[in-house]
Amino acid sequence: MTTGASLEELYREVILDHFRDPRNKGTLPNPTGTFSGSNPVCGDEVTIDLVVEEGRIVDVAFRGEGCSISQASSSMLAERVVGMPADDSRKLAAAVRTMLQTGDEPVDDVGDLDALRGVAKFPVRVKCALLSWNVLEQGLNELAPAS
Amino acid sequence: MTTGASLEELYREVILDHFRDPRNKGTLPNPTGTFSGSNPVCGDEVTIDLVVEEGRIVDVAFRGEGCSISQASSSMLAERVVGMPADDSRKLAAAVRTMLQTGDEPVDDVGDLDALRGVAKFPVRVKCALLSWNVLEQGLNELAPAS
Amino acid sequence: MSTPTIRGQAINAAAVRRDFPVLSQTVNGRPLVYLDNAATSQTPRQVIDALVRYYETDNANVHRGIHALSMRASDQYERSRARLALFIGERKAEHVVFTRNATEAINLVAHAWGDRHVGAGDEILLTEMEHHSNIVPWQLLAQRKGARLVYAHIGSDGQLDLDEMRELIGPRTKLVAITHASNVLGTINPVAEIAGMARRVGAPVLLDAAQSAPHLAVDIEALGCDFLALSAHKMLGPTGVGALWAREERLAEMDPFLGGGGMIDRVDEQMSTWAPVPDRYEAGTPSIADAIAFEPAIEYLEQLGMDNVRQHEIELNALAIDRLHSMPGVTIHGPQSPEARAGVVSFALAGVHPHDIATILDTEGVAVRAGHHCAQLVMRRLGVPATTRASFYVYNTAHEIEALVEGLGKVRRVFG
Amino acid sequence: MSTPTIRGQAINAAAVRRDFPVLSQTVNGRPLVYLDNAATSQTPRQVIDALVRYYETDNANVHRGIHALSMRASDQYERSRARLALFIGERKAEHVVFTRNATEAINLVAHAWGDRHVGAGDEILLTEMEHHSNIVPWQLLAQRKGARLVYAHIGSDGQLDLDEMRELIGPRTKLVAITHASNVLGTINPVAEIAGMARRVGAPVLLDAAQSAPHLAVDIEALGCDFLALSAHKMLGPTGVGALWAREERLAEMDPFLGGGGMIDRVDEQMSTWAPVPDRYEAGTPSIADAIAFEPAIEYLEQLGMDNVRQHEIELNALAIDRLHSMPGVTIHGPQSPEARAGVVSFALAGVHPHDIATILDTEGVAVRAGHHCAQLVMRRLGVPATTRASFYVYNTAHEIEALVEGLGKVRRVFG
Ligand SMILES: Cc1ncc(COP(=O)(O)O)c(C=O)c1O
Ligand SMILES: Cc1ncc(COP(=O)(O)O)c(C=O)c1O
Repeated sequence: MTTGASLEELYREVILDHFRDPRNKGTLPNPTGTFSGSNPVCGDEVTIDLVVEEGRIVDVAFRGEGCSISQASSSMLAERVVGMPADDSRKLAAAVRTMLQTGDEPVDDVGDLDALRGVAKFPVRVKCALLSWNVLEQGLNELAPAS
Repeated sequence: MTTGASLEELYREVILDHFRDPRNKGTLPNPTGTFSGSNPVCGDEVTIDLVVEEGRIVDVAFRGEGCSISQASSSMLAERVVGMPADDSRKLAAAVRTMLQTGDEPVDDVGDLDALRGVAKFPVRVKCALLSWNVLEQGLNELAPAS
Repeated sequence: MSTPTIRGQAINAAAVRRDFPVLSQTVNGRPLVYLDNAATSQTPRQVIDALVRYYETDNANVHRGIHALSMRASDQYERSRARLALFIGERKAEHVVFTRNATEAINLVAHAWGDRHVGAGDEILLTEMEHHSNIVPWQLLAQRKGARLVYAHIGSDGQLDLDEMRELIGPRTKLVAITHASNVLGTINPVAEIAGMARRVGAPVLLDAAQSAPHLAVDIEALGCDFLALSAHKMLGPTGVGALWAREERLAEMDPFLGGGGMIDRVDEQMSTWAPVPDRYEAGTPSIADAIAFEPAIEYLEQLGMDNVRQHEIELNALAIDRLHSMPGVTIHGPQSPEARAGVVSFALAGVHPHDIATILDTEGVAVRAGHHCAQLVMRRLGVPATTRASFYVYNTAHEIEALVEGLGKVRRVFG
Repeated sequence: MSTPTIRGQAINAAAVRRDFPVLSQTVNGRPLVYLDNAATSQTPRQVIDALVRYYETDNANVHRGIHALSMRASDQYERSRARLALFIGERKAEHVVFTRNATEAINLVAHAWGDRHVGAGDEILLTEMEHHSNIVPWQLLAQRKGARLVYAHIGSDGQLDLDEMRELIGPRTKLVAITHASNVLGTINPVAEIAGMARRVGAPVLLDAAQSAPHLAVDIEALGCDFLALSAHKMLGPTGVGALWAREERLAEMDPFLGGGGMIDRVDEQMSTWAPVPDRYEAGTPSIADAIAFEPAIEYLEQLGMDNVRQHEIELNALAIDRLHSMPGVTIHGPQSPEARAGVVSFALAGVHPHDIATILDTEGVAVRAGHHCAQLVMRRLGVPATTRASFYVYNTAHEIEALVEGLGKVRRVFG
């Protein structure tokens, strides 16, 4: 933790809410693809089922093991990208990554995901928040190569 | 060097004399045994030919490569032990070793070899002086096991 | 905060703390409470001073120099080796090889002894509670040689089962490699009994003493092991140096491992001959300063007395176990008795991931470790992805355990 | 003593000396004249301070910790890695692996790359001027695999013969392992040319930069090598840390070497998967403090400027060669031009063994090295059992070369 960062910036109410009550947690019956990733150092794991049709994310579910930040980040991701064109969700992932790494207010509107911004003040936890976004990007690269 | 030790204690005249004009240097025609040793760290090498008859050292020659101390020590050894009963030369070797390691005046009379005593003040050079004595002992252990 | 009491007769931790400059800092505005000793211990002034003294007065390469600095450096380096040997009950200093850490010591045995003595179909017996550093080197050896790893299980009490051990040690067992103390569960293993079983089948025992040498009296004769690995940085010493001790007979049946300056006798174009031990296993310029500064660390532990160190940690264990048990939702992993474990307490807090616990404790200045602790097999046995671990040492106090407990109260409030 | 002059514009050695506490001592009543820099360099205040700061404020295990100290230690450890990478012209820090020393770096390549790529009948090309640390690892590899070592010869001018090199590099050559600068002769080898030859047969080049990285600008792209090994303790850094740099393609074709904590991804009972580089090659707790304190050493050299360091040593070489040549009975080994060598001058004094020279110089406070310098093949090529070596660095002065020459006068008087 950078001195001066407070716990409230990390554990925003919306994060704790997603952690306690994750959205889209589980598996999908007929995913177009299933993608996994892990942080070997801390043991976080996440698996994402994606249904992609005509360049659009039609459905998402995630499951995995990890801390509140990685779980909440996955849940917020799942809630947010359903129905999004793949290209837009790629842009969103890039914006979230920049926000997590810099702590700056994102140029693009990221909505609720702004709640993750406080993680930037806890550098060692940034990879927890990033994990599901990395997995998403990897999945999209396979299922819906950038147009 | 231990502070306070002077070069004169190391390079006694008798040592420099043996170094410049080594006794019994060379090879023997029909040695009972030939024994070698080296100090890997500094590269000194010595080989000793021994003729041992009825538990007595009848003839000795040495050759090798090394610093003034190892050469002089070998030369003094060769000069001294010719004609000596093996057991006596073993005792002498032990006395020289103790002298070199402690710097104390030897209990047994070691004669000229007392000139090596100053080496004790230069711990890193002690092994130079000891090399030929180790080789002698090893040779005697093979040729004339202690009675 | 009510003042907790422990008998505190074994070690005067308040006095000890004055020797550790790092402990007087604040972290996030709170006094640092360092409870991550199983990862690395803190460094007393005496060790830091030895490092400074070395670099300010004696810095030189060892063994090969005739000049004053090189002689001083060599003498101190060898003195440290002799001191360490005595610390574990060995009189012959040359049976101790300096390595970077316990991990390298274990890898050294896997190559120098293992490659010669382990073959296809042979078994190497490990336990599920090994640190990765006492697993992976044997996996790599087994892969090179077509051997197989066999694991003794951890019982629900966090202990090995000696009956199972007896069954697992058989004619195919070529080596038994076990930890003296678990870095997750704290469990202290009955090494002498296991070594006795191994001896009956002629299998040497490698003891991973990374978590025991810092915390309890270790005596190679009483333990009956053949190899012993440890790290200075876990026992008040500097990073960068550890050691392998090996029994004379075992040293005689080992091949060279790392090649280079200092470990040779004569070098020819196609092959070389080797220097005697320990030089044979110390290729290249060693961690001279670190090895020299390891000596005052050993001296520090000797002056405290290893029995007192042990007693102090038992007292801290007892207090920690008692206080943690009083919190709702806490599960303590491993043996429940304070005497059955080294100064290590891993626990779970229902509904909160260890990383969240560690982050919140850090905001309170309390340093604990959260993760798999390089012991994934233990995590799988416990059925958890990670644990939170508090680990103690000579400078830890009852107050610090209260700080831990208070910090956990805050965790509860955040996640309540 | 007449005041010797060197241009001395490259480096203000008198000012530099003030940063090196060790240099202000007397030895045997005389000011220390430290001319054993090829064995190990001295340590500036900045490096010592970094060690102290680490142990007094940040000491913690790296990578695996969430708490403040562990984060600080990890950040500094990785910052040092990145700095070192840039120092040798690499932008990707993860291509640099911290080892104990150059020797371990070479052994790492011999196992992790060599065991996979070198087979029966293959050749490894070395030169006669290699340090044992760049010979013995290849002997052990050749023995494991049935390969053969081939040696390029040292000419009477102390140089390699590029025509011979061209002939020796052929389809069987699987690796070329050469030193950038000889630790005995000072010879600086034409690495880029040799790497060009090796590239034509697809053989990677391992560069032993132990004696070059401290003394001249090293740029991996200009050199065209595939692996590079160095030691911190020879370049103003602490003992206990060195590095291997490897090209990305080579890293991709290497197997794990030392196994243990920190280098894994997932551990199962029989086999594991590996962490990405550089962690894959850093098993166990690294030399954290030493690696962190390596950074200010690099910074110190960067501030002096490696071209200035080089120029300063050429000036000292020129003076030393000139003054030694003026003494009867002195033979200087290796290239005679001051520009053709790193700051190393090995010589012989007729009728006096190098050990006697070193002992007598020591009584005058002058520290030189006498012996085979871990280069027995060079000794055999020169036809001597040992040499006396004076080696220079940034803090050495023209006065100190006078002290060496005066000391040799005393040697002459003792053995006159
Ligand atoms: C040319 C050369 N290579 C390798 C080494 C080995 O360095 P270290 O002992 O630091 O591993 C040395 C040091 O003496 C050297 O001079
Ligand atoms: C039981 C055990 N073995 C081995 C090790 C490895 O020690 P090091 O990283 O110092 O090599 C550790 C340290 O974490 C340990 O706890």
